[in-house]
Amino acid sequence: MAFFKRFESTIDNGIGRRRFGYIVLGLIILFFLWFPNDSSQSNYAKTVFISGFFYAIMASSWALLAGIAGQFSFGHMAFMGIGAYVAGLIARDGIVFATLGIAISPESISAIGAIIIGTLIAGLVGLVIGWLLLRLRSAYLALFTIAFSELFRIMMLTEYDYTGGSNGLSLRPLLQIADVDTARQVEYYLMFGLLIVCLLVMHWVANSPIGLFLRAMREDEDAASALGVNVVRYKILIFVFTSMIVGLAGAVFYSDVGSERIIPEQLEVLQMSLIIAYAVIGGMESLVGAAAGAFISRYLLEATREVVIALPLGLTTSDGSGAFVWETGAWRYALFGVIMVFTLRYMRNGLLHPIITWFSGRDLIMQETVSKRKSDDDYDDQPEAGDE
Amino acid sequence: MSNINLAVNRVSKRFGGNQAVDHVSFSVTKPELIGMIGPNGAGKTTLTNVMSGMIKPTSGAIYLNGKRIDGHPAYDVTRAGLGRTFQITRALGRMTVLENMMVPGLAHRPGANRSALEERAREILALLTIEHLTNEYSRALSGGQRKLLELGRLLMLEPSIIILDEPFAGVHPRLQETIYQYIHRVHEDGKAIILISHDMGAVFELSQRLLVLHHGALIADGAPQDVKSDPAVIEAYLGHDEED
Amino acid sequence: MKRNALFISLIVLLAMTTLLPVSVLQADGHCEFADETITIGGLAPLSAPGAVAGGVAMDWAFNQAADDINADCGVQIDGVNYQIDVVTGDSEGSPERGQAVTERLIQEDQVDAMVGVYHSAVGLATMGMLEANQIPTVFSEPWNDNVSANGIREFDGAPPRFEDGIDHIFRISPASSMVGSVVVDWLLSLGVDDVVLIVENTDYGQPAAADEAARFEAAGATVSKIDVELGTEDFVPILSRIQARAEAPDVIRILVTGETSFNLTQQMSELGIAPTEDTICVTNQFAFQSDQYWATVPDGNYCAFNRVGIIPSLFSDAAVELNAKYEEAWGDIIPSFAMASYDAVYILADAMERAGSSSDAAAIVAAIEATDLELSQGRYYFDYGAHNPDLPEGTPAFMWHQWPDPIVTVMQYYEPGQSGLEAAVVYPEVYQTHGSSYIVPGTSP
Amino acid sequence: MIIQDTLFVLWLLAAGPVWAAIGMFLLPSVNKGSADKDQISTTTLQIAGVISGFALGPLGIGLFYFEPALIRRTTLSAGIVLTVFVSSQVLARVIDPELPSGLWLILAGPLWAALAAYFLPRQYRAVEANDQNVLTAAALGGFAIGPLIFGLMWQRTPKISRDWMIALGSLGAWQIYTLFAIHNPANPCVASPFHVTYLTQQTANGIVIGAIYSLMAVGLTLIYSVQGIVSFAHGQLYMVGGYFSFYFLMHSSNFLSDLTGAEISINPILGIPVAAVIVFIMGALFERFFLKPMHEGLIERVSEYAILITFGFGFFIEYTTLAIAGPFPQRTDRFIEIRRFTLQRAQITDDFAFGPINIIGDRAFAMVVGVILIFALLYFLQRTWTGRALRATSQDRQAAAVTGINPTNMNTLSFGLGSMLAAMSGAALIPIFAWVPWVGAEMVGRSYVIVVLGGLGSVPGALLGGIIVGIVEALGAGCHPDPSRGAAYKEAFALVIFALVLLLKPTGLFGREQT
Repeated sequence: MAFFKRFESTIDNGIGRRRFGYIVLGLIILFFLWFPNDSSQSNYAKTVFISGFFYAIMASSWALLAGIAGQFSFGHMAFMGIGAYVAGLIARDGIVFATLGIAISPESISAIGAIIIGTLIAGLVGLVIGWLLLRLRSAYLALFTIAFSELFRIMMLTEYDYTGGSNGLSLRPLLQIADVDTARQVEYYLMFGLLIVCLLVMHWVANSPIGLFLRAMREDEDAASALGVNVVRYKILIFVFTSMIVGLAGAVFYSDVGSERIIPEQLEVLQMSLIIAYAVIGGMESLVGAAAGAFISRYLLEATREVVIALPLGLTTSDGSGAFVWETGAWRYALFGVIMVFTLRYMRNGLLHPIITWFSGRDLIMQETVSKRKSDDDYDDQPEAGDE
Repeated sequence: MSNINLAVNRVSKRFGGNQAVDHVSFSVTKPELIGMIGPNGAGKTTLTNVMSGMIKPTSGAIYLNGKRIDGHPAYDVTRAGLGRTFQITRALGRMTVLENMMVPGLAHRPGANRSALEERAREILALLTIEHLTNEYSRALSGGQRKLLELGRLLMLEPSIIILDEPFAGVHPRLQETIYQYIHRVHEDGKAIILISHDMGAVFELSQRLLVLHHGALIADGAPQDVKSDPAVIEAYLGHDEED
Repeated sequence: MKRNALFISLIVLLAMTTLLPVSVLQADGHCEFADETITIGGLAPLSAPGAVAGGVAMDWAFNQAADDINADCGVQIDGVNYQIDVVTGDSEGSPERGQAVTERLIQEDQVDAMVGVYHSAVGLATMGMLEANQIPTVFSEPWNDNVSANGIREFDGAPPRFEDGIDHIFRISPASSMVGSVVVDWLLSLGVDDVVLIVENTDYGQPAAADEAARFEAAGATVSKIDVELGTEDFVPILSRIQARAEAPDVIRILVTGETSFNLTQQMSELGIAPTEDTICVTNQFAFQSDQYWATVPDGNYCAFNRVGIIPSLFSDAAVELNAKYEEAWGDIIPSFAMASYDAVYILADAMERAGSSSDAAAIVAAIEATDLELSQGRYYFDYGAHNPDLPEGTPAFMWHQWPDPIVTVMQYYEPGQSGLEAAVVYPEVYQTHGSSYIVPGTSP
Repeated sequence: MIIQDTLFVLWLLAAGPVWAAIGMFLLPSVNKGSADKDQISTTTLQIAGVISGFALGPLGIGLFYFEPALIRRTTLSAGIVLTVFVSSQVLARVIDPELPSGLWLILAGPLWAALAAYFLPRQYRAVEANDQNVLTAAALGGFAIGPLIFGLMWQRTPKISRDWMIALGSLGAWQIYTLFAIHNPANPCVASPFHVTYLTQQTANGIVIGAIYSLMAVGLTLIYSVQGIVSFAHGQLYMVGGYFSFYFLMHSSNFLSDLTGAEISINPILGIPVAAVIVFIMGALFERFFLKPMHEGLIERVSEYAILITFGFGFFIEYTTLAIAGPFPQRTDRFIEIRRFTLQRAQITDDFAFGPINIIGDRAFAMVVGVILIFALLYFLQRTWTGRALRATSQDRQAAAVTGINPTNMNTLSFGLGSMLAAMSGAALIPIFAWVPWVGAEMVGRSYVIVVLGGLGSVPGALLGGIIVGIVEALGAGCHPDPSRGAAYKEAFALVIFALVLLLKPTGLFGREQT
């Protein structure tokens, strides 16, 4: 109790808490760095973490695009797919511009080269799509991006002569390490590093003037424009930027780092909806929150495949064991839907938001200002309702 | 700001069958305090929207300091030196008051030193008597405080012409006083102000020149006393149920 | 308020993380079991986008086999009874997930052997890992030729598995070339020369269509291929296109799975395109599940379909018993891949008994190669493997570690609502049940 | 059982001369009361009544009845379609296949479309001309006649009316069709002299399925018109409507069979009201608990919240259904015991024959059900107090509230009704398609296309949009140059239209201008 009291007093100011928050964050990063060295962990656990990192990148970049910039896109998976497919096609077929007389043989393109080109093309498509989307808002934008990603998926599936169809497309392996354990170790650090780098870059963008402008546009595009924010430039910019991030993540992940081939099923609306659900549950407006949401949600979806309900002591089930085993099947997705709906309704900023807010000390500042405002509360005019 | 040159040339805007703005022409060439009045639906807000680049005119042209601005996006217009507020305030709700101030600050001067800008923002907030709300989310502000915040944001832009759309509507009298002071101060800084308001008293008290819109057309443009006695204006106001 | 929200979210998160999976073993009455169990990994699509209906049937079959083996005192090795336990992992139909889950089964569940998979893409993607970890595996449903051919032939950059000594992977489902050849031979024997193939856009449909088209064209028939996307509901436009041809095609062959194929078949018969006197309707093994088939294709009488696996008239007692259990559980006839999945577990258990070990992969592989076992689908054996490594000239590479005898037949309904068990076998002639190699619509055999 | 030539009899009943007469007298009378500025002359109305009644019977008359503005456009489009079709056919037989496509790419085509779309609006602004619709017209015109339109619009900067766009658009369509006819002579859409039967068949396919699609889309558009949100749970509500019907029919027929000892089957049409009631309640409850706070100002960023919350709702419904009903395909009995309606082949001249045309019986029935329900809804919206209140709310919430309408109840009602329409189309389609828990995904994608095409918030727009999408899909799959890929791209055709509409005219055919 005494310890708790002392603890509470040290964290009772914003700076202390923030410091404490950095320590916790550091510990989490240290845990991830140490994790693959734990000899008791199997390669499978690392594989799960690797795909967790991948989805964390997807969810956090979607949070940047939708939560911070307010561009409600369902095309995120498609951009990921563009990165991966372009990288794969280029490494397989090379680049040929017959009319310009350019022909680069596939052998002369390294895996890294293919990934870079894939990333650039994803950014380029992001540029075009971002430009097309300038006139569209909210529901229209969501619908258009759904159409775009469905078209892309159908094309990848139908033009199987080029894309491999539902057999998927193998990318050139990024790493050539024979030993499975070492390879997994390296893949783990590679993907984790990519996640950290992406988070840092996105964090930097979100906290730069650009992030400020994006949030202003999210709140009210017309008002932001009237305040001199070049809404066209930043809207396109954020599409290009997030497309490149997910294009890169896709190209790397499918270059035999997390998976050895990309299949069109990965681009289905369901997969996209899972990303959105991760981000919503973790917190749409926080990059770290969305990343953690993806990581935790995936873990939970995995862990709740089978739910064991232990019976009180002395009771047994008909087969003599002390617990019921419930194969959750589709129920766990149904539950996931419920969590998503309730999160949206009652904890708009995600389940992790209170924790993040607490560490940031933001609520203390709020309390102060609220009390200040109350003190000179002699105005009878009421806050206006939503500006929407 | 010494050079002010706004020219509105036969600007029209149609919505479907409704002629919202009908060949309006006027110009502003010196730091004047201009009132714009007209009955409800006279096209005041539409004209403001057209001038500030929020909507494109159907025809006509607008020049600001020699540069064609009609049809240009709002941010271009803003950067060319024309700032505006909104009739229904548009505070950026889930951003703090300081962040609200920083948006135009950084947009206007991309390379500026952030802390210097913040300093300036705090000064302006102090001037507007809302410095105690600096770290508050602007959605939590009262209507009047939001009006003040909008005015503050304009100062960060340093525009040469300011359009104030109903700055007094629904504002507590004490804050109205602050807004009065603000208008005088800005005007003394050498900026032109176009003031749109239903509050005839305020408009007549403040303005040096009046523009009267009726059914989208500009029916009078002159000194308040002259306009008051203009038969067309009287007709416009008396011939219809005047609101407010 | 804020603090409450914080605690609530913490509690929710904590409560959710504590629901960790724990596996539960069943104790049984009449046999003495050793403490250790033999764990076999299963791989099946149990959630979307995989073919869930197929996956749950396979999962059921794995567990049923384990239960039946355990009821018979499990696997006897050196006089000790070991319980057998199948842990099924969800591949979700995706190669990436399939790989990850396989790795989990190998490393965390420490499986001694594997059974599965439904989707060929998953099978192909997991082969390298199974091989690297030396897990004896019996695949019971992937059809892609390369699943077995890769044992001795390079595929998609992967070297032959047999190259470094032992190939651990076996298959008891047919290679798609084996299926295609039976249907094509049947149709050619009926004299068709104008064929329409309607093919799903997947790793099942496309290779199967390519194979069948090549066979038809080699015999001089004209083939037109129509791709469809899985999940399409309305086929009327494309069927009208077929109907607008000057001559009705001789046969429409449907290489589409699941509810998509049911929609297609039903609309085809509603429009009067096939089956008719001019046009033969040939759909696929899914039609054998007659309850589902008639529920969704009420007009599908006289459609023929290829049946993989033992024909009902040859059902052994074991097969009849298994089918009864399946019908009790799912209310429909057992699909062949569930039978094969059931048998796959038995093959592994038998091999372990003969090898005298549940962990010596080399011995188990040798024992599987020497399998000679009568199960629900018939007698299992493998012609080519380390015991007989040289395939004679003309034998296709996919015969490697491949059960050569999956019975592939063509069956045909001739009464509406008929049970799949009673449908007529029309081809090959040795299995014919009604003395006719095609029942013309409107007649009965 | 196949009833020969019932289609002909059916047509006589559902359309044909009787309805033409009805249309001739009915249409002019209904327009009298409307305050439409573009008054349409009685003669035009009579002609429209005759043609629409003759061709589409009550469907056509109803459409014009509720949306008289359509008459001019429809007549114009019909004329254009015929001209395009005939002239392309003629040209295709005259012109050397190698020549035109290269020439077309130089003289017109996408390059000119892009150039014109970029430069012309700037030119219009530079000369202070009225630049309404210029972007669209420039793109269409550049595509169709390249430098010609470029020069004309650059020099003269004419005011662009709707007729301009229709003319330019149809010119482009004509060129594409002609090129298509020249390059793909074996295609059933162009092969054999005026391959009318095939095109009629495909158009009929499109209309039948399109009218069914409309029913679902109408629900979506209704919700949008009142609440301003797009329901992303619509596909799942459609799916679950089918399942409610299925389980109701199964259990009640089992119950009755047990009771009487005889095998009793119930017509699936009875499942429609059951599904409607259950899903109406579901939708209304969801609205009360999760959407109502949105209108009370408790939620920020309303439109995003609406997308996500309905999306989560749909996610929940889909997986709950999967857990309960399982992944196995289901289907109910059919509506009518007629497999298909056939219009027999008629030899008109020695080398020209018409028919046969086939329409699947149950589908035709479902179409009739769908159309009846849509018109019932239109009647409800236009002629009953509650319906008018709904419309009033959709037009102006504040004004509606002042006149004593409770907008909160109207929101709940609209979401309930919209969900109900989805469920009804589900219940109307489960006798036609094999039903699985993920069946909503494809259908709802199409509904989005339809409502955007028709204009979000417009009920007649959804009806027309559904039919257009149905026809486009049918003709797309039926005429795609590569017969093997046509069906695989079926869904894609609608998506392309969707993208084009969103980019060129986001308000769709009947949508309200956003201000």
